Amino acid sequence: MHARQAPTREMATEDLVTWFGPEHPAVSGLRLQLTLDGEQVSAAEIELGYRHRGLEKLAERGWEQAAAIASQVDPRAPHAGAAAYARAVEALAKAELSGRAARLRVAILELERAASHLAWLANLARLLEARPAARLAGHLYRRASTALALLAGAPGAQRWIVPGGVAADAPADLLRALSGVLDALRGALDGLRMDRLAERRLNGLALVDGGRALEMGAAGPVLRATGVPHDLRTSSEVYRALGFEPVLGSGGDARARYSLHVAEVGQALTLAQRALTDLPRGAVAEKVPAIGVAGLARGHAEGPRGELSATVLTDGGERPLRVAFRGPSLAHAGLLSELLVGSMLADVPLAVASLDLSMEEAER
Amino acid sequence: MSDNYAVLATFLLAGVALAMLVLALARKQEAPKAAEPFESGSPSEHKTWVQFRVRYFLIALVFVAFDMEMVYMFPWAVVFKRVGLVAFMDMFVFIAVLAVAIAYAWKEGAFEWER
Amino acid sequence: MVEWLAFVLLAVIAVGGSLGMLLTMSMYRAAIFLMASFVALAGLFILLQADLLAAIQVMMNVGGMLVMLLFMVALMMDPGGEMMWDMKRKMGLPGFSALSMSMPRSPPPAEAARPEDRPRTGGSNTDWTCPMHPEVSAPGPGSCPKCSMDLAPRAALQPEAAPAADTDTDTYACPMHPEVQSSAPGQCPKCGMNLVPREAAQEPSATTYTCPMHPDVQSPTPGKCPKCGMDLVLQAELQAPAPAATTYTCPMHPEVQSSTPGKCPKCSMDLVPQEDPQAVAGPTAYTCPMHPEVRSSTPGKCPKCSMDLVPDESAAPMAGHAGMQHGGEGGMHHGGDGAMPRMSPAAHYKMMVDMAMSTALLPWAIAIGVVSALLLSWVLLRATWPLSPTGPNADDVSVVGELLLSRYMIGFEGAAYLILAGVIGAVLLGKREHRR
Amino acid sequence: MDPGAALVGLFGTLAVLVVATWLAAVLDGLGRALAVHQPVGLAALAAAPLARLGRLVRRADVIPANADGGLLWSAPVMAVAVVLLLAGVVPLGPGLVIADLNIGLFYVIVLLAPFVVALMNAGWGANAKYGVLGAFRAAGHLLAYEVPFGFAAIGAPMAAESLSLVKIVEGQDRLWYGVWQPVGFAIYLVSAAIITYRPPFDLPAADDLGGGVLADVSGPRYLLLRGSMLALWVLVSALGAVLFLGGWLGPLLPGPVWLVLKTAALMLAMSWVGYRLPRLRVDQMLGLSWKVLLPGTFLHIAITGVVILLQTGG
Repeated sequence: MHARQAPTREMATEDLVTWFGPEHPAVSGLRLQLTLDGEQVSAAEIELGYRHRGLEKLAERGWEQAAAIASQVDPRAPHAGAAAYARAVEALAKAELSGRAARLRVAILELERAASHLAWLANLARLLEARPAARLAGHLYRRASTALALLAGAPGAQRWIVPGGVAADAPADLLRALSGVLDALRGALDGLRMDRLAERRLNGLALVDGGRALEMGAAGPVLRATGVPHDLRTSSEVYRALGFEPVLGSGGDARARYSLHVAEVGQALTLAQRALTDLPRGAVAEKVPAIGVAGLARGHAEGPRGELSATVLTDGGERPLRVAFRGPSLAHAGLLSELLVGSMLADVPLAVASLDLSMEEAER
Repeated sequence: MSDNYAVLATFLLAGVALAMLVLALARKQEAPKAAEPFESGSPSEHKTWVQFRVRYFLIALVFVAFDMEMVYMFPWAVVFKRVGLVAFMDMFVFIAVLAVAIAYAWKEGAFEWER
Repeated sequence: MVEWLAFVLLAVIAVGGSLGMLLTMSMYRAAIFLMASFVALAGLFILLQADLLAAIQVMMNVGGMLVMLLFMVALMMDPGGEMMWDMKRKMGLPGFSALSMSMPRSPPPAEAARPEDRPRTGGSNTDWTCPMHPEVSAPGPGSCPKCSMDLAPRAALQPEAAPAADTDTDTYACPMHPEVQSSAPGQCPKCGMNLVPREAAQEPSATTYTCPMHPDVQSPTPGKCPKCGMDLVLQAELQAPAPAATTYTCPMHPEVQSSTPGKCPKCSMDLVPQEDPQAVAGPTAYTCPMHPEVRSSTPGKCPKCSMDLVPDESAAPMAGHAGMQHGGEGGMHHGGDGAMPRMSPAAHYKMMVDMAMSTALLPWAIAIGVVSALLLSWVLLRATWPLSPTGPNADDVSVVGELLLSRYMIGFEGAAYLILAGVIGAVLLGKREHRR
Repeated sequence: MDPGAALVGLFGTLAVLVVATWLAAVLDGLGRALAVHQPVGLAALAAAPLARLGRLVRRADVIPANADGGLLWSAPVMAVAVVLLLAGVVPLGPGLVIADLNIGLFYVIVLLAPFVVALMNAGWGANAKYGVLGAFRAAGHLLAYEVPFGFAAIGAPMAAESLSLVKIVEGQDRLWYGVWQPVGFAIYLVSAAIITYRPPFDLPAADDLGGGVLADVSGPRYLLLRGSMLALWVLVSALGAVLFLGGWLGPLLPGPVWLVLKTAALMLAMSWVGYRLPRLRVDQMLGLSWKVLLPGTFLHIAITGVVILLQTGG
């Protein structure tokens, strides 16, 4: 009855352009400029610069600083950064790890991965308003963090992986704590599973095509959820000895990422448990001096969000000439501008969260 | 009956007065910076009151039709028991026609979100 | 007594609602006013003891108006009325603000201006005033004692129309009715506005008319815009020729003058060309009527809203208007011959109505006005006034129900078919509308 | 009714509404705690809304720059007025009703729509991106709830032969309508959750809009809007108890107590279920309403009609 007022020509409406982030309850650390046609996103631009700390420049002040800064590259995965840096220095000095130290590193990296994934699950479930699952994941995250703290100390003081090995041996009660977490996880798997309504929200959300993901330099769970078997750990002998097989998802959407994360939490905890049982004897660390060797070396670690690498260039002096870090988050953020087009505004926080961006790591 | 409405009118006036009183007594914000609308922490730059594309366009149209229908339903419901079968058959036809309307709108994708 | 009070209150709301709808700048407000008006009519129904009818009235109209609101927001330009309001303020049109949206608050005040920042312009143009409170007058910049807004030069708030050249003028025309032409100054026979001189170059044969809001609308004859219903205006008035630039000035600091292009020493903005103050007065910079921050030295389109840029004198020293016989506050109230002349009440009203949302809502406003008037007079002329409960508490609903199922069954069933037809029509129309 | 009684009724209603709003906040927290299996003490739950009230009262009322002040102002006024107008028709007990209208149920349905307009005004008037987006979502709510809500409620007047809420309660003295109209009851509860902005239908004030229509509302203005949303939840739940659970009817205890218990039970159920479900998108909500609830109400009316016919005929 009111439609008579409508002109018979096409309906020309205006787009609503809005900022989304950096201070948004759902998206923090990056700013999106969303162009909304109705409630549907028709263009998304990413703006960075809210988490830049100039870490790489700071790392040039000395080896001690560089080692400390390596564990600050991704604040949510300090040990992965430290491991990448340690491997770079070890490659410079051509040092070998003892079997015990290698196994201990596996344990801490896997425990860190489990904790990070659980935090991701809790966050995504919270955004989905799947409150029981969010609470469960949060609870498990706290338990995993406690176990992590047993090994490496309180968060913020986590310099445990050092060039040449690890800073201290694993405490005796770590294994018990770990199996406790694992048991709790087994009991909670049902609760972590998404109900049908939540699954419908995640289905097809932030769909990443495998080929495109490779092209853009994606890594970690984002890439593996598309079915691409890319995992640094497959090339590691220690991991192979522990029976590691990468978990793969299919579909590449947020739902695939969710189930991949759930599976990887279990896998990570099991790997950590295996790594800590029957530890080979030996020293946990050797002294690996960074001063006196010149050259360029690179070290990698598979962090919770994907491959983290550290590149060290030195002339053998008291401070590195250049330390560079690289992680997958920048590539993942780059995917966003394609992923968000066509999705509803209500799905934007979910889509952003499902990529598990660490803007600290992306901007360094 | 008008007694009832006189009381309700008192309620209406009281509600308006109460809300206005609370607003009048409220402490006013003086810092102009605080008056910037929330837009994720950035100053708002783009036009807000745009010609927004209302995507539930079709549903809105169908809604008006059904809103009208409700007007018929309530008097019918009140006398339903008294009139009996005739009223039932009457409403049956009524609802059947409406169901056709719903089915048609559904089939034509009026309830699907436009992509 | 109570009934009389209720009656007066409801009548005022009903009539005020339709008046508000007619005169508001905001599409959204217009719909809310419409709703208020209908709800007040429903109140009148209750006074007439027809509460079912009143409830139906409220339901249909709140729902229907809300849907109409959605459509208006989707279909009509400037649904919030910001642009219109801004235009009204720039033109210095007084009145009716209560029915329109409240004034936009200014952005947070910048640091207080130092005395040396005052433009060294003479005459009464140093009169600074508050955009909100025109009665505030100050000799220099500062903030308003009433609302703390930054004061602005009064002349900048009430810009004169583009003054035509002081020579070469041999025709005079009405600013609102370009078809009115005269060889001598005088008043427009249509709206009573003072005629303004027009350049000889703009012969009537060469003119085109365009809509101030829709520059793509072009017409060889005056009339209404097919898109928004506003009166078309001479395109030449919107697009004045670019002047020959001789000096450069800063858009922010008019006291900065330079003979060469460069940067402003105060704010490092690029200087913009400006005509010599002693030369013939003319447009010196172009600005968007909607976005005053948009400035250009040449005519063109606004990058923000694609409107045609209009000449803006506020950047130029006002004292330099050699063509003006009265250098003082021109504008609406004390208009000089060269400036935009004083508007007659009729012209003023016409402009208000043109700028308001009424063009879209006029049928609704008229309909509701007529209905209110009929209803009000019927209530007033009723024999049983003042109203008192009559007879037993009749159950209106069941009476309606009985009627529906007995005498008006055809209406009942017919309504269903009507709704079916409505749905089909809506879907067909909607599909056609929405396919882009 | 003489003016004195009307005033007593007004202030009584206001007092009851304030207490009920506080109780609604407590029940909201309780349902949430139950849904997420979070152990919370009742005392803490009861104190939280009061603490929040204290904070909101002290906070300044911020009006966004460039806002349409008139619309912003109208939002809380309309919301509070609607709540009071609705509170006036809910029958608390036999003879304990302020205004027993013979179009009672229809009156309630009609008055719910202005509440939607109030929220829309709050969002649009703020002239902020998220507020405007929230306003359009609020408009979607009207399109989603009104038709199923009205059709679900229609079973009661069919059986009671009146729209008067008092007569509807009295018609349930043998059997609650909710018992033999389960479809209508269920649809009523879902659409009641939509109109009262309960999770999972709290779209206009959703997180992804940073609070949506309430994002730029603060202090006492927020208190009025949020409080009337909670009060509306109480009233619509109470209406559900009146329509489907026999209102004040019940053994032993006095009538009003029964109504309060039934209302609280409905609210707790709505809160508990709502917090377990993920928030719907506007398109999902509208799809649910028009594809599931509306056909469901057709079924409900047909079944109710047949049952009534069999009852009166046999």
